[in-house]
Formats: sequence, C-alpha cells, structure tokens
Amino acid sequence: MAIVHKECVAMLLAGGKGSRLGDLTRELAKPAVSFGGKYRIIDFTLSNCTNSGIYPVGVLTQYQPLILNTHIGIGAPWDLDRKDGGVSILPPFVRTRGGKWYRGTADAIYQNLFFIEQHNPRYVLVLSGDHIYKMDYSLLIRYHEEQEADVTIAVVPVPWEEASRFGVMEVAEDKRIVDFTEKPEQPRSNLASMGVYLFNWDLLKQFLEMDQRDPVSSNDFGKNVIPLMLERGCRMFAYPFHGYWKDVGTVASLWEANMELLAEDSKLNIYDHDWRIYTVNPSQPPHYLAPSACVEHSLVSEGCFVEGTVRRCVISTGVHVGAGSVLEDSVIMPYVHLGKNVRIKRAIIDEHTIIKDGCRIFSKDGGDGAEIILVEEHVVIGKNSEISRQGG
Amino acid sequence: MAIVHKECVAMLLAGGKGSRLGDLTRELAKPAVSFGGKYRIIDFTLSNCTNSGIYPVGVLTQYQPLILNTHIGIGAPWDLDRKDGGVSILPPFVRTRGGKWYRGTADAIYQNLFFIEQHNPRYVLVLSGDHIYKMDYSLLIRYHEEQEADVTIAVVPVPWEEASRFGVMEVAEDKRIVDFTEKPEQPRSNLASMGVYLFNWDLLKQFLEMDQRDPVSSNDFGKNVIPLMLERGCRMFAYPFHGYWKDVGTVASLWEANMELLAEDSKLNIYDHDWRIYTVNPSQPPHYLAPSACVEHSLVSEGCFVEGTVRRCVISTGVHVGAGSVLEDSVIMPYVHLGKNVRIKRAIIDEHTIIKDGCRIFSKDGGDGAEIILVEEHVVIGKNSEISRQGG
Amino acid sequence: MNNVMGVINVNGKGDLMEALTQQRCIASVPFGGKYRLIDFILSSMANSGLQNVAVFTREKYRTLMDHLGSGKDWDLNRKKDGLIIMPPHFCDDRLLRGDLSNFYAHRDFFDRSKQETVIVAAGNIICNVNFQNAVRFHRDQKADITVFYAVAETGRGGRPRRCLALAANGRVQAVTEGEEKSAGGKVLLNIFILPKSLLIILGQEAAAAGRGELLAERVIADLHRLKVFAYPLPGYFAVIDDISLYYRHSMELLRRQTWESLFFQPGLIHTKVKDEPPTRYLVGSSINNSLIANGCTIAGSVENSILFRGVQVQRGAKIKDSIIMKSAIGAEAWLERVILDKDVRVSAGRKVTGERGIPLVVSKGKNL
Amino acid sequence: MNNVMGVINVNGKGDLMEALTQQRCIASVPFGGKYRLIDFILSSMANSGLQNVAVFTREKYRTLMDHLGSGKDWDLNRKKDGLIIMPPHFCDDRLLRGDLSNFYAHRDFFDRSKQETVIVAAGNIICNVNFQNAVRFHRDQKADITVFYAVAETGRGGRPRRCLALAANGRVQAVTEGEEKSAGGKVLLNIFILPKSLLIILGQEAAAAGRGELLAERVIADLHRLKVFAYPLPGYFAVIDDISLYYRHSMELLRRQTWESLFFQPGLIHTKVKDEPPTRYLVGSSINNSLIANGCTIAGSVENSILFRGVQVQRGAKIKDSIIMKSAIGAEAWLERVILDKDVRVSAGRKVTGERGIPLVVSKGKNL
Repeated sequence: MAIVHKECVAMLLAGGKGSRLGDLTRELAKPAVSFGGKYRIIDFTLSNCTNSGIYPVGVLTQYQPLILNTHIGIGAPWDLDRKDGGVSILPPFVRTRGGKWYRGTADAIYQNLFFIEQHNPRYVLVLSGDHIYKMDYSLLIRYHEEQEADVTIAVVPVPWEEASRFGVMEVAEDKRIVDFTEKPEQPRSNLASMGVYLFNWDLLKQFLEMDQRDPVSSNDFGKNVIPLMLERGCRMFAYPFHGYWKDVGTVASLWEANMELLAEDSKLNIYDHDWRIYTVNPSQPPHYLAPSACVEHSLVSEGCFVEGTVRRCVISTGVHVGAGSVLEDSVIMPYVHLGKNVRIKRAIIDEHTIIKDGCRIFSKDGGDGAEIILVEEHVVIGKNSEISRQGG
Repeated sequence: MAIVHKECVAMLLAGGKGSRLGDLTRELAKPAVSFGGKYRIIDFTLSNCTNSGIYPVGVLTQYQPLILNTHIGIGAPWDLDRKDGGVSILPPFVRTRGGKWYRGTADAIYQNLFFIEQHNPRYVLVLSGDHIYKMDYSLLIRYHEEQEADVTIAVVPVPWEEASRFGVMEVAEDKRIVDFTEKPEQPRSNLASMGVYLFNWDLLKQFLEMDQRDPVSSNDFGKNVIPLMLERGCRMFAYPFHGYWKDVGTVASLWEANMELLAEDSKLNIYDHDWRIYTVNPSQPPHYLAPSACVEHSLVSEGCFVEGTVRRCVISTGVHVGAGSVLEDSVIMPYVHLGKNVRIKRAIIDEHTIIKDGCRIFSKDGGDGAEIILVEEHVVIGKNSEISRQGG
Repeated sequence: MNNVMGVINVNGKGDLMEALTQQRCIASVPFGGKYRLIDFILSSMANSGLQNVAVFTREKYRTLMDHLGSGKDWDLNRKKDGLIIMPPHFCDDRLLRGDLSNFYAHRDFFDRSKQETVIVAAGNIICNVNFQNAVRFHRDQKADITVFYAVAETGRGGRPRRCLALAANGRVQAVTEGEEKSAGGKVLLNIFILPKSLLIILGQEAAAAGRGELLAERVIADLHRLKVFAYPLPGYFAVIDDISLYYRHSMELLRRQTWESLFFQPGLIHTKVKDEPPTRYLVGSSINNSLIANGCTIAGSVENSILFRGVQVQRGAKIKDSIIMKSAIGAEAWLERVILDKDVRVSAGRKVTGERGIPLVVSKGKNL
Repeated sequence: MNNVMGVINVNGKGDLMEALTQQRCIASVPFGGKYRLIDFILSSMANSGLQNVAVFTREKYRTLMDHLGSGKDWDLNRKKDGLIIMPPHFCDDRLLRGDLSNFYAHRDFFDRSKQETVIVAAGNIICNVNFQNAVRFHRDQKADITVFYAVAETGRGGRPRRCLALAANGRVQAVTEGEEKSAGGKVLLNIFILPKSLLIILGQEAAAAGRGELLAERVIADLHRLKVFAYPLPGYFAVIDDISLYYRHSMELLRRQTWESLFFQPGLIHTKVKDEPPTRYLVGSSINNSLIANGCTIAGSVENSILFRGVQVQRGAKIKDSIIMKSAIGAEAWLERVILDKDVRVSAGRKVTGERGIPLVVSKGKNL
C-alpha cells in the first residue's frame, strides 16, 4: 500500500471528445462513458490515484463536462474530499486578456500552471481519463527516483499491428528512452505509451514555457513536448507495466473490455478489496432474478429485474429484461428497459434507452467477427423493430 | 423559515470580471472578492439560497474561476451538498460543434438549458453573485404566485442621482411593470432592479430561444430579454425589497459596505442566528489583542494578532498588526502582515500583502471625501514607503 | 415537512433474534440483501422531507453508529439539524426500561429543535412511506396523537397483535389483543405522530412517577384523556420481532410485487454505501427466484434465496430457501433453510439444512 | 505514517473539573476560546498523517460525539479508516476501570485495522506535535514502548507528577513520584507508541487476570520486562486534570509566544466549525491582553481574559482575569477571576469575583 506523496500533483486530462466512440459521446465526454455495469471510464484513473495515495488531482475538462462535474463533485466517492485540496475540476476560463480553450494536452497543463504552483510539488503526474487499468503510481514514483530520471513514461507492449495507433518508444538496455514517435506509420518498437507521464516539475515548467513560445507547435505532449525533451537530452526512462491496460477508444474496444470482465480469471480483477474501484453508488436494491430467468457467464448490477435469458453480457444498474427476451454477447448500459421477447446479440445499448417487445438487434452475419451494433442513449425503439447491419 | 422549493432552480451568475474593482479582480472573479472580515461576496447570495430553502443552485462561472470553484466545492459550507443536486458549477464548455464562451447573462442561462431541464422546475430564479444583501427568496416566490405573474423582478429604491447605473422600472399601482430601461440616461423612476429575477420556466425558455434567433441581440437579460417580454405583454411584477442591498461594484462602494458593518445598529445584521451567512471556515485560533493593543469601533476576525491601534476598520482573518501601527477607516483583507509604526487611513489592503515597518498609506487631503486607496494583493511594500494620492 | 422531526427508538428487545443480535441491536440487523432494518424507517423519514432525525439507542449500537455515520447516505448530514445518535446518558436501568423517560432525559435536545411535531417510530418496521399525508391528516383532525395501523392480509400467518377499533372519523375507540391473521384486522404499529410538547409532558409524567413506560402503553392507557386518531400505513409493511418473522418477511421480498413496491415507491431506500462491483455469474451458474446484491461471485446454483453483498458460491454448491450474508460457500456444499451471518465459511461438500419453516441460524465468523 | 494508527483514551476522571464536567467528559471541555481539550491531541495526530484514529469513551460523551461528527473538520472523514468513536460495549464496571481491558474488549477493531503501530494518548493533553520524528525514534531504538515526557519549566507551579530517570540512549530506568516544579524534571505524559500486537497482549493479560489496569501503570510495572524508551514532547504542553490547572493553563495562552506556537506550529489546531461572523468592537470598548473568538459583540472592557465564540459584553461591563464561554454580560457588570460555562446570563450591574488563584466556576445556563 502506497505512501502519501503530497509532493506529487496529478493532472488528469479528461477533456476528450472521443469521436471514435460515435453516438456514445454526443452528450458526454469519453471519460464519462459507462463501463463494467456500474462504473464510468474515469473511475479507474481516479481510483488509481486514491489507492496510490496521490492527491491533489486536477481534472482538466473541456468537452461536455456537466456529467463529469456532477460525477466527480469534490471527490468523496474516491475519498479525495481532502481539506487541503483533494480533487479540483479545471475547466478553461477567461482571464484579463480574454478566454482561451485548451489547444492540446500540454497547453491544458500550461494554462493551469498557477494551480500546480500553489501546491509547489516536486513531481507532476500527467494522466489520461480514457483508459481502463489498475496501476500503483507510487511504484512509478519510486522507480523514477531510483533512475534519477527527469521524465518517466509508463509503457506497455502492444501487438505490432496496433503499435501505429500509439506513441511508441525505443529504449536502451537500462530502459532509457532513445526515441519517441507519436503514431508512427512504420513502428520500430511495440512499446506503447500509456499516457502516464511523470515529470520533475521545475523541468516540465521550463519546457511548457518553451513549447508555448513555439508558434507552430500543436502544444501536445506526444507530438511536441516529449520529442523536444528528448532532443534536449533529458534523462527519460520507460516504466514497463505488465498488467491489464486498455484504450477504449472505439466501440469495438469498449465492447471487448466489457467482455473481458466476464472470465473467471479476468486479467482486470475488479473484485480486489485492496484495490477497489470507486464510483458514485446509486440507491438501488439487490437485483431480482425471477423464476423464469436464466443468467450465465454475465455481470449483473444492482436494481436490475430479469425475467429473460442472459448469456455473456454486462447488465448495468437498473436494467429491466422482460420475459422471453434473450441477450447474448452484449453490453446493456444503465437504466435500459427491454420489453418481452427481445433478441439482442453483439450490441451495446446505451443508457436509458427503451426497447419494446419483440425487437431484434443483431449483425447480419451473426458470427464472432461481426461488427458491434450501437444503439444510442435515451431513444425508444418501437415494437418488433429490427436493427441489423451487415457484418464487417 | 422557508419552505423547501424544489420546484425552483436558482441560476447564479458569477462570471463577472468586475473591472471597476481594478486590481482586486485581476486574479479572481468579482464574486470571489473578500468582504466583511471573513466572507467572499458570493457567500451572501449562496447563504440566501440555503436559508430560503432554494436548491439546486447552478453557479455560472467564466472569468478566473479557480478560487470560486475551490471556495464553493460541492457547497458543504452552505449546507448545499445535497444528494439530489445541491450546487453545480457551470463553466462554458465545448460541444460537438465547438466551444462557446458565455456572451451575455441570457446566453449563459441558454447554454445551460439542459441543466435546468434535468430538474424540470416550475420556476427559475436568476441571481447575481455581485451583491451584498439578505433576502428570503421563498417570500418572493409566494408573491409571484399571488400575483399570478410570468416574471417577478426584485426592486429597491436607489438615490435618484444613482438610478442611471441600474436597470430602472416604472410600475403601476398594483406593482405591474409598465416600463423597464437598462441604465437610462434620464431615469423616470428610482426603482432599480436588484438583478433578482423569477421566471416561469416554460415562458423563459421560449424567450431565450427567441433571443438566440435575434442576430443583433447582445443576449442580456436587462438589455434584451426583459424588454422583449414586456413588449410581448407578459405579466411582469416588481417585488419591492426594503432591506439592505448594495452593489459593491467599485472600490469606494466596497469600502463603504465594509464600513457599514461597524455600526451598532448596522442595517446589514450578520449576527442573526436565524439567517446565518455561511462561508469556508479556516482553522485559525481566536485573535489575540496584546497589552499594547487598542481596538475600537472595528470588526476583527480569527487568527489576527494586534499590537497596534485600530479604529473604524475591518480586520480580516489572519492579519498581523505590529506595535505602534495606527489603522483608521480601512479594510485589511485576509493574511495581510503590517509591520511596526505603519499608518494607514482610508485604504483597502488586499490579501496576503506585506507592508513593512514605517510605511504610510493615506490620501493627500485626508478628509472624509478623500478617495480610497487600494493596495493590491500579494505585494511587498518596502520599509518607510509612502503611498498617497490627491483626494477626489 | 419543515415543522416535523423524527425519532427512531431502538429498544433492546433483540433477544428473540438469536445469533443475529448477539453483537448488534435489532435496528442494525442486516435485511433484504444490502440493508439494515433501520434503513426503511429512516429512508421513509428522510424521503418525506424530515431534516432532523434522532436515533435513541440503548446498547450494542457500535455497528449502528458505524452504519449511520454522518447521515450522508440519507442526505441527513446537515449543518442545521440532520441525523443525531442518542446513546443513553448513563448506565441506568430505570431510564432504560421505558422509552418515555429516556426521551425526557434528553429533553434539552427536544428543546433545541425548532420543529413542533414529532414522528416517533420503532427501528424494526419494514415499510416505505411518505409521511406527508399522515401529518396532514393529524393536523386536519386536530389529533393529540395519531397512531399508524396496518391492515392484516388474509393468511399472513398468526401472531397476537394489538388491534384497533375505530370510529367513522378515524378516532381510536379501543385497543384489543387480536390475531394478525384475522384478515382486515387493524394492527397497531409503533409509529406515532404527536406534538413535541405532549411527548415531553408524557415523558415528564413517566419520569416523575418513576415509571419505565413505553409510549405505546401510555397511548393505550390514555385513550379517553387524549384524542387518538389512527392512520393506515400505505404499502407493504412488516414488523421484525423474532427470527421466524425475520425469515418469513425476508422470503416475501422474492415476490415481484414486493420488490417493485418496497424498494422504489414512494422513494428509494438508502443504506450505507459499499463499493462492491456488479455480481459475476460464471459459466454453469443457475439462479432463480432470488435477490442478489452486488459483489458476489456465483458458480453454483441458487434458488428462492437472498444473497447479501460479497457472497462467494463455488462450483456445484446449492443454496435453497436461505439467507446468506457475506460468506464463502465451498464447492458442492448444500445449504437449505439456513441463515448465515457474516463471514461464515462453509467447507466443500458440507450439507447444512434447517427444519421446515424454522431456519437454522449460523452466527458470525463460524466455520462449518 | 501510513502504518501508524491513533487511539485517544477519554477516561472518566473529570470529577475535579467541577461544573465543567457535569454534562460532558473531560475531553470535550471547552478550552482556548474555541476548542475542546481533545482538539489538540486529535489535530496533532491528523496533522502527523495518521488516517485511522479511534476515540475510546466511557460516559457523558454525547457532546463529544456531536463535536467530532464524521471527523470532517480534521480531514478524517475517510472511506478507509478515518475517525471512529468507541463507546463502551456494555455497562460493565470491571471493563471501565482500566483502559487495557477496554482496548481488549474492542480487539476486533484493532484486528481490522491494517496499521501495526499505535499511538495511545489521553484526551486532556494540550500540545501541538508532529509525531513523525518520535515514531522514527521508536523504530530506530527497536523499542517495545516509547513514552513521551515533558521537561518541567522552572517555577511552573507544583503538583506531584511521575518523573523519569533515563539512560544516555533514552531508555527508561526508573519512574519516581516527583514535583513538577523541580526544573528539568522529566514528567511522564500519557502518550505512548507501541506495536498493536503488544497492546493487545497487554490487554489480554489484564482481561484474563481481571485487572482493571491502566496502560501507564503496566508500563511502569514492566520496565524490566519491556524495552521502554522515552521521547521529549516538543513545544508547549499542559495536562488538564483539575480546575486550577485548567485556569492556569488557559491564562498561559495570553503569552504571545504560547499563542504563536501552540496554535500554528507545526500544524493548525482544528475544531468543529461554527459559522460565526468576526467579532465586533463597538465605540467605547477597551480590550487588552486577551484572546477573543469570533461572533462576540463587545462594548465594555476586557483585560487578561479569554472570550469564547458568541459572548455579548454590554456597555460599561468589566471583565478581568476570566474565561467566558458563550454568555451574555449585562451593562456595568463586573467579573473578575470567574469561569462562566455556556449560556450564562449576568444581569446589569452584577459583581462576581473569585478568590485569588481560585476562579469561581458558574455552571451552564445559570442566571446571575
């Protein structure tokens, strides 16, 4: 269990629109998307912070922040409601000479210099609210100190064919970073940046100021600041991470990450009492499985009422599954109401949607490679509708 | 004591830069300016909300919001940390088609339509975070219902010569508003709008949408929406308010409002246990008045250490007054440190400033009409400096 | 409801609850998969808009204090008023015998409170009520005291209860000992509405006479001195006095209409937040007609049962007609008609069954 | 300090505090204008980074519960651990006699806590300490128990205290009854650092032998069986056992150096938040050498005194060498060497004085 590192301020980038998630992020930011039956994506990073003893945490918001603001509040669910500053929401704002939106990740940090300064930390930990993983940041800090590093970047090996989606590093024997390329066309390494950066604050400050003076910079860590630091000879180390880590940036990967929770030996153990994932808990009763229900190989949250059959599904808080309905390989988001004799296969049904009796939602080819169908939030699908799509 | 009006949502406009307050608002928004020894200006409006039983409260921020965000948090000091939504901070944000700053007061409300909609209220109470007053909004709501009004605007009589600084109303015998002019050059009434508007929500929504469609509108309540409503024949009533109300929009009026707290029969009674003014309480000990101290006709807050002489002053939390110093007719903001033999008359010394031994701060003419000198926050005034100004 | 305060009276009559009240008072006995008994009356009060609720305790209340905390989970962590726990002033048996003298011993609290009407309720009543209509009835009738009653259902099983005889306007004319099973019988519940001033006077009389008296007894004795009216408790109700009632009423939660009304209407029942993930059903699990809380991992089969948060059921285990609090059930174990308190471990292959209608209660922390 | 938990032991010896402990335990006696005695040791623990603090109480602890609330004001409203109040399990005199058996009765709490080291402290010690160095000392010395001592100042006034004789390395060799006024004497304080496992063993021994024993007594008796080391308490300290010490140490707060160190260094002292406005001094008021909390309105004169939150002093009233809790002092009244508990009303022109060195204590709610 972690040591309290008050000398470290965490800055959590939660402004992302997540456009590849399509309709899921029309009304909310990507970190606020529901996951795992009762969580939102950002809960994993916030829980990592509290479990690692890291606070204060600044949460940088920009895109559709209301749900996120309401969700985070002063951080009580994550035990981050501290007297001396646990969590602070940092939206863009107007100053004497006018207002500025955050241009890139580095710019977002730069615009909140004074927030970091008021805590006068030794380290700044930059995090992203978009990823699903459990990580003890206090170990990262210890590694950083042992390496006497200026910057430490957490890395994870990814399949070679996916490497070009990430910031990719080449490292020497001693883990010192030799090269960093953001989304390379021809990756020369499969060590991907997890979007977890630990900086010595005095150094980062200099580089952020340098970056601001560069008129052609897009003020992004991966594209500008990290390469510049490397160029100037900073001591930069990779911190290899071996646990579960997932960028849920697409509908398919969000579905996949949910499915990966179902296995008995799931790599992402959310049942560990020593590393709990915290979230806002609604006042819902235990779920009720009726005499006609059949539930197998699934996750079911509180407040659900199930009369139908559920196989390989994540059923989130407050979902109603009517009699005769059969759900397979799907993610049902909170407070969805499914009528009788509904059939769903390989789909994500988003929050508060109502699907009436007899509807069928499935991919045409039906096989395991079929595309995942997304039904957006707060809609009503009329009786006996069919939503299908030719598989990819 | 008020009834809980969950059918009413309060929207508190706290985005103001308050440029007439000069250096006081360089680093913070006007509602965050210190007042009365331990408060910030916005505390009065927030306390009015909780004492009237009005929540949820949406606080619309835009200009330098960090202090305000930290101060308000989830509203615990005002007992507004409610499970079903007590207080929400509403900064401008980015949506699918890009980000928009708030253009005017009406635009700020319009951009948060969905926040109001999720509470589905009967009334919306629009408030300003810039004024010092104590008011039971539940009585305003009752009045509004009795009049069967569409809109009710709280009004206060102001001296005729100041009327042109306000939105001014002409009212009929039955208090129905006949005419409304924002900052008229030739006021035909001295009934000023207090910036407290109660609207029937369904009606307000229509007019906000109408206002958005008008390309030449500056999207302001006083300039656009209220006159339009009047023109279209809405039932609009004035609610006369007879208590203390002050727009602390200038350095002189901020000073004056502080001085008005000193009188034994002050019109603004902050000692009423049935209508407490709430704020964030720092952990400071009782103040200590040394054997050499002389304090008279003043307000002194916790954590102060006084060895000198204090007459007709407001001494805020954590102020140090060295031996031999004489302070008169001044407002000393939190955590100011005054050395020995300092003389101050008719001044506001802003937060965390250090004034070293032997300094003199006063207006040249010295009389009661002299201009108030403002010493800005977080500066150090060297030994034996003199800051003075020719009186107005 | 700004002028109404709540008093929840937790008396020590938990001895009939066997192992479940060994370490805790009756109000903090776990119920319904994630709640404790007190949650129902406390949520009813909070959801009715009461902002000042005092819980009077006698003994074994540490788990209750831990459960209630600052009152935040019921939105009662208020600066003015809120939730307050009242432990006994001193270890004084005379005070503890009756609730009236205990209220009187805490009269400074009542004096300090600004509300003028009090709802006094026992901590072992399962219900979900909005009290607003009852308070309006109380005021309209200009009653001294309004008592609540529930109409017994046919065939709900017998136990002698106090039953009310009412006049047409709802005034109580007599109280008799009756059978709950006689359908339509109006069973007196330990929920009262009365002016604070009257509560203090009754307390003062009891204290002065040295009587260890219960409010309910006083009301019955004073039917002619006081204007006592009765109001029907809407919706589902249960009074949990002993282990067989506990078992029976738990099993009633497995009826769809009970689940849909008790937990949702007119308000949600709040309880202390635990941060448990959703329950995971593994390949080969089989569950029906059961109420399952979060945080369980289930590989076996579960039928007609209630599983609390954090139960582990290994492959091949069978659970039937049982109530299982946070426990671990080994592979191929077989449990029927049992109530397991927390932290019980049932080893693989073990078979434990209770008698028909009489569940077997296993106390906290046992290994079977 | 993640591996250290705190225990504050509030024992019932408040009888020497006269009217001040009529309704409250000693730890909740008001002190220093806005605090209660427990605030000092509790803030010291919280500021040292302890996140798990248990307050063991015996009786008259309702004001203490109200004061501590959820622990929020000390940043101890934590989901894991935090602040917990431990009332006695049962009304059992045997348990209450010694603290060791009381700790043992709550051993499930200690078992549940993950920390391995405990700081045990009494609730009536005034100090402002960061415990980090002492814990490091304890570990470096591989001590079984580390006790705290304070070095008596010359002429601080006498009262027999236990004094320590130390070896060069800080190990305690003997404990003798001494005089506090003998300057340089090392006075044993009721603050101990020891492994949780040892605390439980000592408690078990005491419980098994039926001994109502205090930890301090056990330590003294076991000096040769256990490695006991001593650590000097840095900064200002005071132990408040009776009313004359209460008065004397209150008056010491009026020394500039006490005020500057006790309330600010190494951390701030936290207390329950009240929402009082700044104190208002009217025309004609005259105050010197006094400690004044917020929320007072003062038109009279105040000298060498401590005024708590919300005191009203009318025109012409004179207050000298006194401690005034929230009370109203009428015009032209004259108070000298008095301690007024809360809600006292002094009528106009009334003169009340205590003896030299022996203040007069006026109990809560009295009218003079």
